[in-house]
Amino acid sequence: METSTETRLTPEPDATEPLLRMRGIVKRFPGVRALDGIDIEVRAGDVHCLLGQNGAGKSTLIKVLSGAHQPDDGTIDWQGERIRIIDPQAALDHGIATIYQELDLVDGLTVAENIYLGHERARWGVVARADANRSAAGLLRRLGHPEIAPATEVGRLSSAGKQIVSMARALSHEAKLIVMDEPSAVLDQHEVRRLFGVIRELAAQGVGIVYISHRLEEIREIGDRVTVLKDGHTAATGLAAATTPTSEIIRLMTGRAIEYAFPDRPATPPSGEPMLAVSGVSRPGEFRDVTFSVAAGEVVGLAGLVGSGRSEILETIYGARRSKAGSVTVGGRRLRAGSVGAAVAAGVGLCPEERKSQALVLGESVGRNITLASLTRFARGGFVNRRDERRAADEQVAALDVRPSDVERHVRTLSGGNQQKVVLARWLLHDCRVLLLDEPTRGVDVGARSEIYTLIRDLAESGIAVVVVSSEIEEVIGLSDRVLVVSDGAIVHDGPAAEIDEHAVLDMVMEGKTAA
Amino acid sequence: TSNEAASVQTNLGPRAVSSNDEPGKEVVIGFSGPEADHGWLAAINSTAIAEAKRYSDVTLRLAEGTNDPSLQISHIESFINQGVDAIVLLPTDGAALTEVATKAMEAGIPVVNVDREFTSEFAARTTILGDNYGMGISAGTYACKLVEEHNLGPDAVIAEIAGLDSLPLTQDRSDGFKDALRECGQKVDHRVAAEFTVESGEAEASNLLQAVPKIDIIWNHDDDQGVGVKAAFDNADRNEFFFIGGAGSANAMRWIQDGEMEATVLYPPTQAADGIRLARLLAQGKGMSDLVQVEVPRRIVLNAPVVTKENVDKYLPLGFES
Amino acid sequence: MKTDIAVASEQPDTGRRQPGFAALFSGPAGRSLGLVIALVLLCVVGVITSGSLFMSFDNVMTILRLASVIGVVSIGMTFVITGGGIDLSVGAIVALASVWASTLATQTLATDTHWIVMVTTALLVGGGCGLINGLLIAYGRMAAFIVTLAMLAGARGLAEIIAQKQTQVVTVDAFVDFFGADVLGIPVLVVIFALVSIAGWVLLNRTTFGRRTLAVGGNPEAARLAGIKVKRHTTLLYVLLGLACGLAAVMLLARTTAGTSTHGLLYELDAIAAVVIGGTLLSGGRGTIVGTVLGVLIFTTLTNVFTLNNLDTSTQAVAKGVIIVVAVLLQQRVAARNGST
Amino acid sequence: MKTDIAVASEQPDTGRRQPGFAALFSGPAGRSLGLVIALVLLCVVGVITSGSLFMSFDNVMTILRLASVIGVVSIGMTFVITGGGIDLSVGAIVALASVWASTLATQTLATDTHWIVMVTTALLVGGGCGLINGLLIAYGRMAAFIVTLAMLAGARGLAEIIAQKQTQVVTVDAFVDFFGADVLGIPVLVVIFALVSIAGWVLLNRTTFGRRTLAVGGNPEAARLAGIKVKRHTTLLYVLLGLACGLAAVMLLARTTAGTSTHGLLYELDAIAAVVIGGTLLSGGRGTIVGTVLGVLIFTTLTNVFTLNNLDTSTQAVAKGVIIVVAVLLQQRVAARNGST
Ligand SMILES: Nc1ncnc2c1ncn2[C@@H]1O[C@H](COP(=O)(O)OP(=O)(O)OP(=O)(O)O)[C@@H](O)[C@H]1O
Ligand SMILES: Nc1ncnc2c1ncn2[C@@H]1O[C@H](COP(=O)(O)OP(=O)(O)OP(=O)(O)O)[C@@H](O)[C@H]1O
Ligand SMILES: [Mg+2]
Ligand SMILES: [Mg+2]
Repeated sequence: METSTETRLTPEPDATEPLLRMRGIVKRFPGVRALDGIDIEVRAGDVHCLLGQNGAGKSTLIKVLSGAHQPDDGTIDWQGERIRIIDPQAALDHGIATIYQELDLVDGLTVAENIYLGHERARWGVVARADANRSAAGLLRRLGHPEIAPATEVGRLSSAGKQIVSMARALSHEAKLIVMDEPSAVLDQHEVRRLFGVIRELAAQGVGIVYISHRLEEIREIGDRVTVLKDGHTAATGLAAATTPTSEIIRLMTGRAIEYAFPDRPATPPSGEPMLAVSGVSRPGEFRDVTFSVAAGEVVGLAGLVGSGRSEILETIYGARRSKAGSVTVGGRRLRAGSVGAAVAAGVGLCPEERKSQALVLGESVGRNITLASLTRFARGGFVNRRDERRAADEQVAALDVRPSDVERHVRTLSGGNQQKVVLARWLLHDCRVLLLDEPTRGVDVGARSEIYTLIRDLAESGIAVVVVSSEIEEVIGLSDRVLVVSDGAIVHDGPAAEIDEHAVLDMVMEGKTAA
Repeated sequence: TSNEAASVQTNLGPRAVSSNDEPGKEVVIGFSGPEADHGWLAAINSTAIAEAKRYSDVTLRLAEGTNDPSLQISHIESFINQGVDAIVLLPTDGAALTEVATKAMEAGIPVVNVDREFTSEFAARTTILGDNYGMGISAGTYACKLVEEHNLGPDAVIAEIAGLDSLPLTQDRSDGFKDALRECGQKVDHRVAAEFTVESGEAEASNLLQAVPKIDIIWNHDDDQGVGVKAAFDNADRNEFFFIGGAGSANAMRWIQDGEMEATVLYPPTQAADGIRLARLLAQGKGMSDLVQVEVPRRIVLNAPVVTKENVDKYLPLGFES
Repeated sequence: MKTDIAVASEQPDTGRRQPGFAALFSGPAGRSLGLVIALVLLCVVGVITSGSLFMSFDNVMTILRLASVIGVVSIGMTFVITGGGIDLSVGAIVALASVWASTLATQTLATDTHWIVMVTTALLVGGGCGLINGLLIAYGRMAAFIVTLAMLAGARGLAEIIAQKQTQVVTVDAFVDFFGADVLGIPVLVVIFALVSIAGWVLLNRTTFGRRTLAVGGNPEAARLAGIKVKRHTTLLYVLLGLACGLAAVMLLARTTAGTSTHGLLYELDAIAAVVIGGTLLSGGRGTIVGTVLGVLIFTTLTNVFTLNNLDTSTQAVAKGVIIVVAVLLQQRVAARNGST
Repeated sequence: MKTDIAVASEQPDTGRRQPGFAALFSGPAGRSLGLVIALVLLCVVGVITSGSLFMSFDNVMTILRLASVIGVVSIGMTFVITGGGIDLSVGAIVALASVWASTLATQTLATDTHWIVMVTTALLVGGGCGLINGLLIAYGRMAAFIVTLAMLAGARGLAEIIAQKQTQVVTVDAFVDFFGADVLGIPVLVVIFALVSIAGWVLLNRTTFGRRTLAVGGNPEAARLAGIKVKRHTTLLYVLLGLACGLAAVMLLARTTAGTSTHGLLYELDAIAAVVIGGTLLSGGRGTIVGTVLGVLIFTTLTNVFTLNNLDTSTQAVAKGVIIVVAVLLQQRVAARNGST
């Protein structure tokens, strides 16, 4: 195995022959036709964007390409040759590397071991650890993250850190085609910039890229060509990313025109007694002296870089982490520190950051996941009234447009974006007084996204205090009445959203970064 | 009935008192037996301990009871390391313990084998055998007698509830039973194996009663599991057969007195106590005072008499509370 | 274990229940259809080889009575395993409870007052052991395997000390009479088993407690963040199992008319085997009472058929191994065809 | 079990290893520091209560020789558990291998040729059983618990049939002489245990096989997507454990000079207990050979100290239960302080 960390330059293939051509790909799951004849062509050196609503079949398509799923029908041509990809190893052997939507790392292994998992740097079966660590460090440096030590256990990294490691792993394969399934979902703007730098560099070397994202502005920035999937069909393919109007893309995806805008803020900002008051809350090493309050009916946004401690702040307010100092009061009553039960009883809900590990019981049905936090509401004397429960779950599924709209289905089989909606639905059902939303639109498509925005605004108007964390600064500003900027574990700004813009926020977070 | 902390010791009645009982040289005796997980083995242990306590000159070292030969070997090894004066050993498996017993003998420590024979002559100084095969023979012979007395004919239905089937001693008992039955033209028509526990006795007997609608004679290897076996009989309201037990627990003897059991074949749990006594004599270089010869004999085989209503009063003091 | 999950996830989840005929079996019955088939096959073998003997009312009652004790324990075990735990100490707890409830002191008190004293004692001992297990596991953050292994050693040792390794015969006639009796021809023990099964089914499938058990076993972190008191709930699960063990001890006392430290030997393996064969996931998050009951019945019927056929114990063991594998494979194939994994 | 994971995740990771002195123990030794302390405490108790007897070379060798057989099995078990599996059939496989390798036919062949025939037979039988386990679990998609439970019944039954429930004495002197010998005063069995431990450590911590085992146990889906042949790897793990059982059978044959179907009784519990106490996660994904070896040594030393002190068996059982809990709590606290969970 070569020790070079550089991706090998592939000889420019015949210009007319695409790197990859998939034709008529069909993939059925019991009860669903996830892919119903997809066609796509990817050229070497191109950044090919794959768009589609939640559940359109994007992840399924790339899993067929990576050998994780076997297609029921259709052909794959790779560099002009008809191939069958029987398992993930076969895909890697061909030079197709994949960054999956759901983080696919082994927590118990180190960063370097994860990067080289399956193609370890070894002699006679004995791993060359120093060598692997050195190469891993090189890859991480190239991705702009020299601070991630190759010998760290991956379980200790934040989601963003894990995403970086996943990317380093894809790079380590010296692939000719790299598939990225929503890599930017857990990254902040700053990180996305760096990612784009790497993508451009790869494309310049002739590597083909398949890029999936729900953030349309990214497509325009990085993409060369666009393929739009809708309900398992190819709605359009080969569109020029630069010139196709956004409205056209949205129409192709959703079949309707969507006003991609934030709902109006109330003319007079809500005020009065704070519903949620956080004062002097600290956790050494994570954040310090966090003080803010949210009035009933107010939406407060937390902006900041990945790793700035926003998730920890929310989890501490919620009692999932015990604060070492300070107090949290809801409706004037102080919450017992470190007790989720007390927070939930007081009407606080948390929509956590990592849906798979923190929020969903994957083996259970959509309906049961939605009602999990509100079970007592449907129970009399400990017995669950299943009709009421079912009706409530159905209502939420309809309201959030979860697809398929079947509450009996296992959450495991839903697409990523639809899983996110299930998490949201749980807390919408819970009659909260305070709602803490950590990245509520992560992986959610444009259509549903604007619905969620409207929902959040509606909830606020019904008298709920909402706190939103998002890595998209535009979203924080657009959605909130008030914006808090978190930098390195401290709140550095607290002001009305109308009086601040994206650049100002970006400056503040970066300043904190450089100052620290 | 058995809740009083009964020890066989107090029940043993008059015992031989000889000059050998005079305190002699201080000796340390190591004792290792199988896991005392049921009454008979518990009685083996308690009688041995009680016997050792009778002598001011004996210090007893007791190893954890186990059914794992490997672990028992290490117990004997530590006895050798400690330099005890004699070892009383009831092996989980005679063959498996032969090697280490030989090692002890070679180290000059006399080994008294109790109940389960070694495969080498050189592994034990003295062997006290409870004679499992003989126990089967006694039970079989008694069954033959019943067949004849009650005119059960050649088609008499005879069932056997064995103990833990993977142990060689169970095989020995079954072989003896089979061989004795053959003498009178009978055979075991149905056989199940319990695990020496009350619970397994009940379960196996329950199933057995279903399998055979009418039984003439049942031999149950072990009176410990007999409590469960008896419960199964009572549960199913079945008593058309002669019920013969094994080992001779106090419970069984009381049943015999009350006419709820025909007989039981004695397998005294006092062997280890005898072993302790002999080990003490060996370590002190004494002989057995009732024998003319000056040394302890190499081999003692205990009798396996049948206890019936006629003679139960004589044996009741020997019955161990299980 | 994780491997199973991994392998399972390769075959796509069907996700949705099919309509029509198949829907009939897509509920708990469907998931257990393979087991029902296995049990029926076993009965057919029983009838063929032993004729009317096997199908006689007495024999069926014998099977059920033997199934009842381990059955009650297995139902308790279903909850613990569904909640993501494991308990190796059930047999030892049964032994300790049986011994404690049949000491001379307890029996004397029971004779003077009422046999309910013995039942209460057994339940308290069982529940107490379960509480210790639960507290150490949930609040002491220790691995369930280790804690209950320690309890296995400790409880059986204590039982031996209390009973002095002797069999304590139950002399409280009212107790034996009550539990040894029949109700409309059905033994009381079997009635208890049936009641516990129904109660277990309702508790797991129809109450908030059951729902929370599934959530705690399926994703404890998510359950915690959804406001469920995971530690308290986990503790309760072990207490529940402890109580089941106490009840089993009472039933065993009645069945064998004796309390001893050798009661309940290897129940841990038998109970876990019945639960897992039944279809409850050993990694937690999915549990089925119907499956557990079927699992218990399969094992007991197997032994019964073997005995009726006078099979040698070694052959029994080999046959048992093969039959377990076949039953589970069957169960899997049928389940896959029915579209529920 | 899941619960443990959940609870653990409530205390935030300390994230970064501490510099200086503590770093010394943050490697494998650190994770096992609590166990080392427990073992040392145990030895101190041994010395105080039994003086020089305990520390004598002979006594130490006795402990090690006893530890060696179950130790070899436990090291194999560490791999299976780290890989997300479990094996209940180890004891039965040891019994079957010991019986098969000591049949008259095998011994006659061995006498005519070389004792290596017996070793090969034991390894083949062990490996074969492991292969069956592995294939059924990985390719048959069955729960490891069930498959190996079936193997437990089957293998022991087969062993009984082959040996006809008799003890087969080893008469091949060369075999007994070789394995019963000493190397520089150290018994060959202990040497084998040491070699297997070292080989196991290297295999788990320094080879691709070991890394993949961790991955397969920690996140089988991720391992599959990384191109690892999860099924083949899982199968290999069980074969490896089967081979370890075969080797253990050879050692047991040498130690007891006999093959019987009762060899290896309850090894499954002992081995799993040693592995889990050692710090390997029962849910897979983290394994430590050093911990396993310490776990085995703690259990055997415990027994030895008990024996030297003439403790009654029931009291031993209770004490054992308490000591297990205390040792693990100690281990946990020390690990938490050292910043490695
Ligand atoms: N293992 C599975 N079993 C059953 N159905 C599945 C499975 N995986 C995916 N599906 C279904 O296939 C369809 C396509 O899912 P896919 O994950 O490809 O969507 P996606 O386009 O990636 O959506 P998102 O943007 O939300 O990630 C969905 O309806 C989903 O429910
Ligand atoms: N389990 C953990 N152990 C140690 N450190 C952690 C752990 N989880 C997070 N951290 C650290 O805490 C800090 C903040 O974490 P986190 O990434 O969740 O912040 P955030 O502002 O919510 O960012 P994000 O946009 O990813 O949600 C980071 O330095 C991260 O590395
Ligand atoms: Mg997707
Ligand atoms: Mg966060």
